[in-house]
Amino acid sequence: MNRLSVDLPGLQLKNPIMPASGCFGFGKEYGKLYDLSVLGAIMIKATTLETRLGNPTPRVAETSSGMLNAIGLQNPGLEGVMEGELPWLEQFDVPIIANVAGTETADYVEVAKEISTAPNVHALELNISCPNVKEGGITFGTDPKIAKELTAAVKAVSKVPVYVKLSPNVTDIKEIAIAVEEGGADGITMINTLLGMRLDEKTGKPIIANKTGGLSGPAIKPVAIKMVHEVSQVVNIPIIGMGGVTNSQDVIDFLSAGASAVAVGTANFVNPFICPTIIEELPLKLDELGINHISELVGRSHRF
Amino acid sequence: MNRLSVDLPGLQLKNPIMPASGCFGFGKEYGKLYDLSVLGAIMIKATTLETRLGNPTPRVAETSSGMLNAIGLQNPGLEGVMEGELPWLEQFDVPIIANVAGTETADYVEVAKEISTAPNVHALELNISCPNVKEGGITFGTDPKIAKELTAAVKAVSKVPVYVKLSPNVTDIKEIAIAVEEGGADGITMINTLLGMRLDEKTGKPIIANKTGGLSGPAIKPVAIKMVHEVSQVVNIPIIGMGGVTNSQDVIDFLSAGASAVAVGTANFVNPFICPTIIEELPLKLDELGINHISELVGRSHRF
Amino acid sequence: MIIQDKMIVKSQKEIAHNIFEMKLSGKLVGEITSPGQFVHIRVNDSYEMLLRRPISIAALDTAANEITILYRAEGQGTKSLSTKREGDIVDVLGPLGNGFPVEETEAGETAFLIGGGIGVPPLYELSKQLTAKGVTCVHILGFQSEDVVFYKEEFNALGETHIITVDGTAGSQGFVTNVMEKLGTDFSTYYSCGPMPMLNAVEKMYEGKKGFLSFEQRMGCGVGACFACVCETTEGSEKNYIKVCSDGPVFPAGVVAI
Amino acid sequence: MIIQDKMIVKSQKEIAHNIFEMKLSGKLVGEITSPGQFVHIRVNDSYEMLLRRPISIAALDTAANEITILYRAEGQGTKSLSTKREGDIVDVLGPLGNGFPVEETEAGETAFLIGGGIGVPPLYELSKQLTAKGVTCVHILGFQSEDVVFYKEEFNALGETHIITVDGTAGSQGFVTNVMEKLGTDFSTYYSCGPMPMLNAVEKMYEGKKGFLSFEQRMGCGVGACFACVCETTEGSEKNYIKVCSDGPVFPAGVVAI
Ligand SMILES: Cc1cc2nc3c(=O)[nH]c(=O)nc-3n(C[C@H](O)[C@H](O)[C@H](O)COP(=O)(O)OP(=O)(O)OC[C@H]3O[C@@H](n4cnc5c(N)ncnc54)[C@H](O)[C@@H]3O)c2cc1C
Ligand SMILES: Cc1cc2nc3c(=O)[nH]c(=O)nc-3n(C[C@H](O)[C@H](O)[C@H](O)COP(=O)(O)OP(=O)(O)OC[C@H]3O[C@@H](n4cnc5c(N)ncnc54)[C@H](O)[C@@H]3O)c2cc1C
Ligand SMILES: Cc1cc2nc3c(=O)[nH]c(=O)nc-3n(C[C@H](O)[C@H](O)[C@H](O)COP(=O)(O)O)c2cc1C
Ligand SMILES: Cc1cc2nc3c(=O)[nH]c(=O)nc-3n(C[C@H](O)[C@H](O)[C@H](O)COP(=O)(O)O)c2cc1C
Ligand code: FES
Ligand code: FES
Repeated sequence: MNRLSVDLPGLQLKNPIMPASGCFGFGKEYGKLYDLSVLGAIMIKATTLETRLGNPTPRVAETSSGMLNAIGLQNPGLEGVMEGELPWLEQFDVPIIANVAGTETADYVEVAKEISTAPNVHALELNISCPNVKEGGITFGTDPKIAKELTAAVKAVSKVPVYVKLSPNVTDIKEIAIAVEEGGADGITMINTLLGMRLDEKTGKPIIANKTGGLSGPAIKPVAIKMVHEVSQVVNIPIIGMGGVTNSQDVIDFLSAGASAVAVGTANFVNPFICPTIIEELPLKLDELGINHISELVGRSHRF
Repeated sequence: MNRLSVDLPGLQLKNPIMPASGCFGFGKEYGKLYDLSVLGAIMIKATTLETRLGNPTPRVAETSSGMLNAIGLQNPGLEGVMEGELPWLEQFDVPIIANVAGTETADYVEVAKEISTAPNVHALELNISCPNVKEGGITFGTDPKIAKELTAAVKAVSKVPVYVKLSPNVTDIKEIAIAVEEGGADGITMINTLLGMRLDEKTGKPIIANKTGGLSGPAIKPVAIKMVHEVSQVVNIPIIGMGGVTNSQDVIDFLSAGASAVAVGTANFVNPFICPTIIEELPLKLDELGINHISELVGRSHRF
Repeated sequence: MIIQDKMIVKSQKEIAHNIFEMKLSGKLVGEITSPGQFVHIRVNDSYEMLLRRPISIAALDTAANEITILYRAEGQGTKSLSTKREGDIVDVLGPLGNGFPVEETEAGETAFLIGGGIGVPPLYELSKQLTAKGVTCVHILGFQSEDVVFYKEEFNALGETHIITVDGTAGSQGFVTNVMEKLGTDFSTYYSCGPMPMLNAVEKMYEGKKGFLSFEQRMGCGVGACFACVCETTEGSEKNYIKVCSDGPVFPAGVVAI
Repeated sequence: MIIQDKMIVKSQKEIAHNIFEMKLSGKLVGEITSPGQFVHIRVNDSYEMLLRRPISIAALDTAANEITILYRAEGQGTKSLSTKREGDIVDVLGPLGNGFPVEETEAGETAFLIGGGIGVPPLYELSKQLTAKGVTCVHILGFQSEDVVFYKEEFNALGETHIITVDGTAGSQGFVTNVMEKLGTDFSTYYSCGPMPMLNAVEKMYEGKKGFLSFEQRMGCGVGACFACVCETTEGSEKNYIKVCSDGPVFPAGVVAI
């Protein structure tokens, strides 16, 4: 028996660990450092219909136990990803979750329709929560009605299950979660980054050219845990949790909060081997907790 | 000339530094450690109409570069504060900002009416953003209409200027800020804590008895800076900024973002002398930046 | 007076499994007024671990201007503290709280000191001060197992000492209450520090006797300003909530609702 | 190959005001392929400072299994790095990026190496390798003022070295471009590293000459995965954006839009 296996819509995962979208490119760089087949899955960088050059630099800044980024969805566009990135990933025994972004419903639909036909794309992650682009992105993620409609539109064309990635920058994330479930989402991924800003000490101007950026890393973990805890109690679809995971204990925490699997973002920059390290450590953690299978942990923060 | 003096509605501050509400009790404890007259002002612990015992313990938990608290507005009630706390503070040459909380409009109004008559209370801070009580508190802070009405009701009875304390746990804080300005607020204080949770490593249950708590400390500073930056551009009333201030550079950052004065919360627990230390360091910071008066820094992140 | 002191590490050693003894020197030492007071320690300079850790003063050497603390390196913070070496500087706030009242036991009388696990440390300085004044101290110290027993010799040197472990690997097997049953109640005062269930059992078993218990609670400020560390009081007590950090950590038996 | 190495600090010293020279040993040394590559350093174990710091490899001693880095302790992270002592362990990711092409200059030819401030370090290993192969190196090194001038002797030992400071407290007064004007363009290749305005001026002044420039950009991953460190390219270049960390940090003159 594989103590770490997780079955989710479209995804038979060897283990619940996957790099988060935008923190792992399309796998090529980290693929030089270790065998990507050890991963549960890979969430690739957001793909838009056309090539995107993203925001001006500086695009990152450090904050206490966190970082800000405003990459702005730079990516080679649907065609570039279908032809230049996904085929290379086929050599690995790992399901791909394609992060889909756009500025209007039609974009999302077109990208989703196409990219869900790629043989190794086992699920989509609908990015309605990117804080770093002027149009689309986060606006889809703050209005429950729009979020629901977009989910339904994408569901209608996708050949694979659809997960929706939620933004924490809302008054009530439960409302959005329920809306996307009603829209037909097969799962939820959460959380995307919080909005933040850092100023240059001398000039007082924002360091990031885009002014605001998305806050990620350990600083946001308590916010993410709280949101996974509450959302997992109001929806019946599984959650892939993320936000500040840096070690195997953090993974246990997200599962306890109610996530079924966990994505690792910023921590890849701190330690490029963090995903395989966590995967190795997890069985030891299960031993310590006297637990057979990792799924037993899911939601224990609010069960019984 | 006092290079640090700040004039705000109701408040002639020697300097822009004041302890944040809930992190300084009613001054007695820190008053044993240093002369409270050095402070710009003091924001006292939330006062409610009746005595409150607050939440069960544990009430605090540590997170990466932050902490969670769920004190639950424990306080001796209006009478207790008027008789037992405020008179003692009169010995110091320091204006008091009274943090007012309640479960319904009538409570707020009654507390505001009374407490604003205390001779050393120079301003009220309307707490519509406490995340740690079941009723009232944060619900007033997430709906612009309710926030505006409450502000107006309190304004109508208060003998001193009214500042409204905003919650960061909203989709659009600008909306709330504009609403309280329309309601007659003389100023804004921001931000209160973000909602968060930490789980016990062994049991997987929330450490804090109240389950969720308010996240404060350096971890939230980028979120606070971003919000002060945006709110200061849409209202014409001054802002007292806070969230993660631990040193004099952080103060410069909040002023640059658009705050006119700055409150220090969690950092008092890390270093009980932090407020006087920052006050001493500020003139040196001004020298470094080649600036005469601290007010020149206000809003430089978005000016010219 | 409470001061914030940059204390110098005089020594640090692991005296049992994950149990460290650290000696610190600084002017804070001169401010200590009673055994059972504690210090609030910043474990390192990083803001990653923001909160201070409360640790009891286990021994006081005014002549050498030194205190000893005994702590278990368990979580992140105490583990970081355990990496400090001789000569390092530690940011310490203290002394905090009100300790055990030595004056409540007269010379010639007998006091029972009951400690559990990492609650044992403050009893050491207490016993030193009681015995110095002529009180006969009987120590009843409970631990999980042999590898985490500490200061057995030190307590032995001060008076009768009973060690009891949950797994029986050191001393007798069982809980402190097993020893207490055997020893009877022929004493004037008891003093206790340890986990809540132990304090509860001790208080029950010694009902009617004069006793003082030291409590733990998660803390923010450590000085009484944040209301993090409250305990509920028993009915009829004048306050509803008391603060462990500034009203305690030591309270007379019967005050705290346990 | 890029590896994550726990390197040992062999020495650390302040060689000019806030400028530190650190020698590190570890198996990463064996992976370095060209001067101008850099390493990505975790300045300490705390997550408070989450991001690694990119620092150029200033010298390589394969026999001793050592690299030298030269850095300015300016912000939080580099200040923390400067507190490391001999024997400490540092988490280093590298070698990263593509360095200066030594093969672009033939033995007997002359190369101009132009560095500004904290851009000077990678030129040192470059000069060592060029002179070893028989290239004549001329060094033009600009600094703010005398107190931050470093490695003057070391460069002198390798070839003609011109120091110029903004305030004239060391060498001549002015900018590297003042020296460049005087020296003319009688060289085969130029190599440069320094602040953007300097690179800009150098590229303009040497238009038409073969040159290689090393760029800086704020980084996330350091390995090409996060798209943080991009630079815009000049028109006509096949890519629109290139990554400093993995495509650079060294690019031929004319590629990056500055
Ligand atoms: C008055 C008092 C005296 C104490 N004396 C001693 C002593 O002499 N020796 C000793 O080993 N321990 C003592 N403790 C317990 C000690 O404070 C905790 O074990 C320690 O704070 C845990 O920190 P950590 O870094 O290991 O754990 P972490 O889990 O990293 O701590 C995270 C946060 O929770 C708090 N926390 C975790 N466990 C406890 C706890 N049991 N009690 C209070 N706060 C906790 C920490 O202070 C910190 O704020 C005392 C506690 C109190 C209240
Ligand atoms: C390829 C490359 C090679 C470099 N080589 C050297 C060298 O040999 N010696 C040297 O002293 N410096 C070098 N630098 C610059 C060095 O990386 C920064 O000075 C350093 O990262 C600043 O960190 P800090 O902790 O002092 O500042 P902080 O302000 O604490 O840094 C906060 C964040 O901003 C980033 N950052 C701040 N300034 C810069 C900058 N100028 N460039 C890139 N990132 C920055 C930091 O890496 C960190 O992520 C190099 C930069 C690059 C990109
Ligand atoms: C540099 C960077 C780029 C990101 N790009 C994307 C993206 O393209 N699409 C997306 O859905 N999320 C993106 N994210 C968000 C992460 O996937 C993740 O939700 C967030 O960073 C929280 O996790 P962490 O704290 O582990 O990083 C990005 C995050 C970072 C730091
Ligand atoms: C222990 C604690 C208690 C608090 N109590 C109150 C309160 O009673 N009223 C209030 O408006 N804010 C309260 N706050 C919020 C702070 O005033 C402040 O807005 C917040 O902590 C952010 O600032 P900081 O990061 O500097 O702590 C409390 C915060 C803490 C940590
Ligand atoms: S810890 Fe703050 S009141 Fe006790
Ligand atoms: S730093 Fe991540 S791509 Fe260059």
